[in-house]
Amino acid sequence: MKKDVAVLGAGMTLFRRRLKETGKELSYLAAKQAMEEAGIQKDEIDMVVMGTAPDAFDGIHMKGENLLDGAAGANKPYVRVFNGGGTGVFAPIAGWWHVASGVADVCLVVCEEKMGSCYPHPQTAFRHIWDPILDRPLNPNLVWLFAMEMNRYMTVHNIKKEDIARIAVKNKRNAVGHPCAQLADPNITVDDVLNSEVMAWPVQRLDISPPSDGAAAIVYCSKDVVGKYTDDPIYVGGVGWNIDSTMWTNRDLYFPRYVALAAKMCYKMAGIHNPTKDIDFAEPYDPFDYKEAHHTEGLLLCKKGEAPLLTKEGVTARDGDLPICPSGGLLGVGNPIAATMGQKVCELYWQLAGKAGKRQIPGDPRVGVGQAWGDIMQMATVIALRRG
Amino acid sequence: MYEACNKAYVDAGIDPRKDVGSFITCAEDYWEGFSIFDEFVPDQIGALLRPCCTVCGDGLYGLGTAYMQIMTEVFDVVAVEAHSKVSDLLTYGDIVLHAFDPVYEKPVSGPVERPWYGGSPEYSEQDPKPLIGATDEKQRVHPYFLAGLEMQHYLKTTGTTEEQCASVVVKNKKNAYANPYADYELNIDVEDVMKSEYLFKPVKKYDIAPNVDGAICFVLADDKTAKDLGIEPIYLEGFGWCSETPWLSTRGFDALYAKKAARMAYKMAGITSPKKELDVIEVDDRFSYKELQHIEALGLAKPGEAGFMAENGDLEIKGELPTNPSGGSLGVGNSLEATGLQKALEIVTQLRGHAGKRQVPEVEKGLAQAWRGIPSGSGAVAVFGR
Amino acid sequence: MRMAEKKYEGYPKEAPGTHLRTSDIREKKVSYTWWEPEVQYAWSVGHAMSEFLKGLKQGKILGIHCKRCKRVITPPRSFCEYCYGPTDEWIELPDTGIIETYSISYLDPNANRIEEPILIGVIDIDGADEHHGFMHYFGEMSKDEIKIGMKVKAVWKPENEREGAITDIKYFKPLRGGE
Amino acid sequence: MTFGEKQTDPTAPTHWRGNMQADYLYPNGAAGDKFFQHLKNNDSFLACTCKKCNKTFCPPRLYCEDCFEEIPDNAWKEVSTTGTVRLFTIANLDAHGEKLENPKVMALIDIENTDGAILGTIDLVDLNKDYSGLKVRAVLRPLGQREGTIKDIIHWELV
Repeated sequence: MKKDVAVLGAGMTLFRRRLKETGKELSYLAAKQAMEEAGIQKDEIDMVVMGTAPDAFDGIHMKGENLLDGAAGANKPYVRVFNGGGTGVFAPIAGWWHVASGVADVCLVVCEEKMGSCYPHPQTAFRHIWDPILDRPLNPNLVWLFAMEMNRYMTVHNIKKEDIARIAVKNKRNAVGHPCAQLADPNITVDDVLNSEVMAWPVQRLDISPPSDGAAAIVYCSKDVVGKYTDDPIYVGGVGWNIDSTMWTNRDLYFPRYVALAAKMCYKMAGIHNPTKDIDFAEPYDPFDYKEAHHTEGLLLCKKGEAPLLTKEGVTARDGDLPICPSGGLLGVGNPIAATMGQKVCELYWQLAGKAGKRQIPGDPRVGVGQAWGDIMQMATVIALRRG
Repeated sequence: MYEACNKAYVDAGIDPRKDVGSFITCAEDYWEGFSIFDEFVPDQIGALLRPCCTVCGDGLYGLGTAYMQIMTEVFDVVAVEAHSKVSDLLTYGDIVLHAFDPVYEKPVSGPVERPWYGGSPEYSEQDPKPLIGATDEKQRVHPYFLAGLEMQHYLKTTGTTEEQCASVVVKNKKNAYANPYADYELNIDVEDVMKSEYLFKPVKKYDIAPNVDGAICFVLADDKTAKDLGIEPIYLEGFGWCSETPWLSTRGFDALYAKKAARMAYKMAGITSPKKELDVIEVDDRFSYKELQHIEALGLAKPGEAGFMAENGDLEIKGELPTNPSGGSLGVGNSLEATGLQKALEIVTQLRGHAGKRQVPEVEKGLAQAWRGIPSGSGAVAVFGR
Repeated sequence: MRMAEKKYEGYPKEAPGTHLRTSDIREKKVSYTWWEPEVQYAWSVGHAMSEFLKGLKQGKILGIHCKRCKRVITPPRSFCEYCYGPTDEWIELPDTGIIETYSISYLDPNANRIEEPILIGVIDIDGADEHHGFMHYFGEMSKDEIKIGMKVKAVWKPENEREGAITDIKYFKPLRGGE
Repeated sequence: MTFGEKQTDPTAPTHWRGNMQADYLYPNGAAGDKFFQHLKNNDSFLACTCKKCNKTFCPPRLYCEDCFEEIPDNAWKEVSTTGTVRLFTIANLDAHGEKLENPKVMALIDIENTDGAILGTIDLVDLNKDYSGLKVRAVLRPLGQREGTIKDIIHWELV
């Protein structure tokens, strides 16, 4: 790439089912926090990138336009990018190309989601993500989609439900140290997950991350000016993104090949030749517990079908060999679609900078990978951050 | 979309499945009717299992994004697509209204309950729905009222007349005759426009660009790749984009977004006196006054001057500053997020000398400008050169 | 006026935001604005889907062939997403297939809890390429019987009730020996 | 023509009806809630001033959009419900493209002693009148019937 991109600061708001603040105000609270950590003012920001997922949640058409003043975008070049659930990592990728191309020196990335506006339940808006001709007449519920993918994954690899439930337990316990967390629970057990209400088998209530309101933000700058702000910068090592066919019923769902392709693109850019060795910790997207396993495999961090075993053996614990979702992930902290940048990218930064407080992973992590996944099980976005 | 993209790939002589590094679509969910439109993009633009994304902005934002992606030196070739399928929308007005601020603006337009199809859903006693003091309003005002407000402001502050705006309509609809892609060519005179009814005074029926369907695809490449492909390339020399505050409450209504975007684009393209250096321009004209307002914002005329230029024929194809030779949105139609690409396409066609009857003689540099439409205060500018 | 006064150890230093409970809304402790947008569409279905729906009305499942990739695709489309060329030949497929994956749902479409579960899944249609099919309901089988790889057959609505929609098939039933 | 064939059967389905309907409940926001709770019980508006930019927002904000500084509680004040018409238009169409039964005067009203403006309708419709610069006053719902939304302003009347 042309110019190295450094992360200067990050911020995020509380994640809850419904927050009092408007989308603009949430964006402001997250952006301001990131700017304070980075030590910059609004007039130092050259450009702003907004990442926010479906308009149908906030209930505002062209909601990027509506949110822009809260993201410090007033009277600035401002653009919104979007690819469903993948936005949480895609917006920071877009921010990366603003700086890496040399067009901007300092770029603010804000992600916001307000799922609570959709009344009575965001499920109403999720209904409109399906194909209108083939799927919507069957009145599908979003959970079905993931239940079907989970079932395929479990059946092909012959994985036990309890091995997957362990992931939910790990993440909800990890989230205990996170001030924004919605569903942290220090005492949760595998039995709690297995005995929770069956929504759409094999998906049970505690396998799912909750819909939330929230926002997150990060500040980037180019290597040329980084000396002005910090002596110990964290850099973006590589980025990758990839999309599969709209026709989700035309492919085998047991392995996310698009995640693997995005990961390869990212690793190539970051000079990661041996992912299992070179990567110190990861934040794969975990809206459902099986998704963490699915994506760990997609990120080439283990062999196909082996990810649940890693958790069983304690490898993915915060003090394990390969900590996964040390933030608590979506399962523990909450799932405000795009604003999950807070767990998937901000967390990488805080961990690498040694600022994660109670959630800090031991040792001396140098490379972390974050990933998000979106659209109708077809989009993968991957980012790698490194220290020094 | 497939047709437009295929044409672009054939024109560039490339195979999208092998040669294109990254794909960009410019779209908004509510224009399409899907909660996550990005899902429905990859197959038809050839992006299966490739880097592909959606930029929620006008097509020119897509070009800017492609430019940045190429400048990172990660990609050689990037495809940008934008489209409009506005004819699928049964409730266009209400969808545009849905973009207004929910707390301070939307409810002013009329009843908060669903006005047309099938009434409101039933909610239980506990639910918050039954608000006290419901109103007896039945209709919501069409969101284009905002153009009425802004045109009023433009006419007052610059002294431009409604007749001058009408001459823009006449010119653009006439230019559209020479454009095979245009849908709204019309042979009318200023008097016809002036006699058309006031819809949002002072905006008249003919002042508004009617909606149209279409898809446009651009292929951008770095210099070396383009030369290897053996094409005489048109260069994207500069671009800029900017957003104003979304609050009507504090907005200035003088196209500040276009001024700032132009400044950025001129700087990048090394343009110091735009009036002399630009040979042909395409500016956003979804309302007739917008063309004049944007010409002034781009620094090509002083405030109040553009109206006289329109009246004197300076903006015609053979005039001093040929503006919207394609027919603009008034002549071609308002193609939502594809508007910017339609304008960029015209500039590229002009620079290549392929514009046929509407060709502007001796063009070296051209500019395309787009606005994101009501109610936004965002827009982008791109400068092209041979 | 910022909500969070509390400072945390490590980052994020604070977690700003004010949690609203459903009761805060019901009891009108907080002010809010209600809005019901009117968002209606009539999407053009395109050529391939139009033929497919016409086929369903006639009680047929149609597929389409891509000669470059040697692939039979259903639901059909006008172009092949793998080679980006146009697809060529229409093929009538049998209305049988195997269960690619399924779910047993205790949620109805509006996220209400239900007693009798809905069986839903993806059917890999016979005659089309591997893993090519669509989503549909299953019937005439119990939740204990259903499994991946099971052979199933479409149960159609009577001809006069069919309207050219995916719901012209009522559900897929197990294809037992002899049928 | 890019495709090998096109639909020529006029009886084949060409369009599919559907919607993206959902209902929305927007919390008025941290600043908005304060503004509307005040309006519920008083016949005045609240405004707030950014000390750095010396700009007074009405409707009030949590932060200043120009300098991005937070606006503290002590920078809030009460202002009267009067203002002048900055911009106006006479709207004749409803959102469905049909004629409005009664044309509406939509106006952006600069609130007195602030730099902000509120969108509203003016009760008197005179097709030939130039409303700009005229003084107007908000007509509010009676106390006790206010619900804490912008609908509490019924319309604006000329003073």
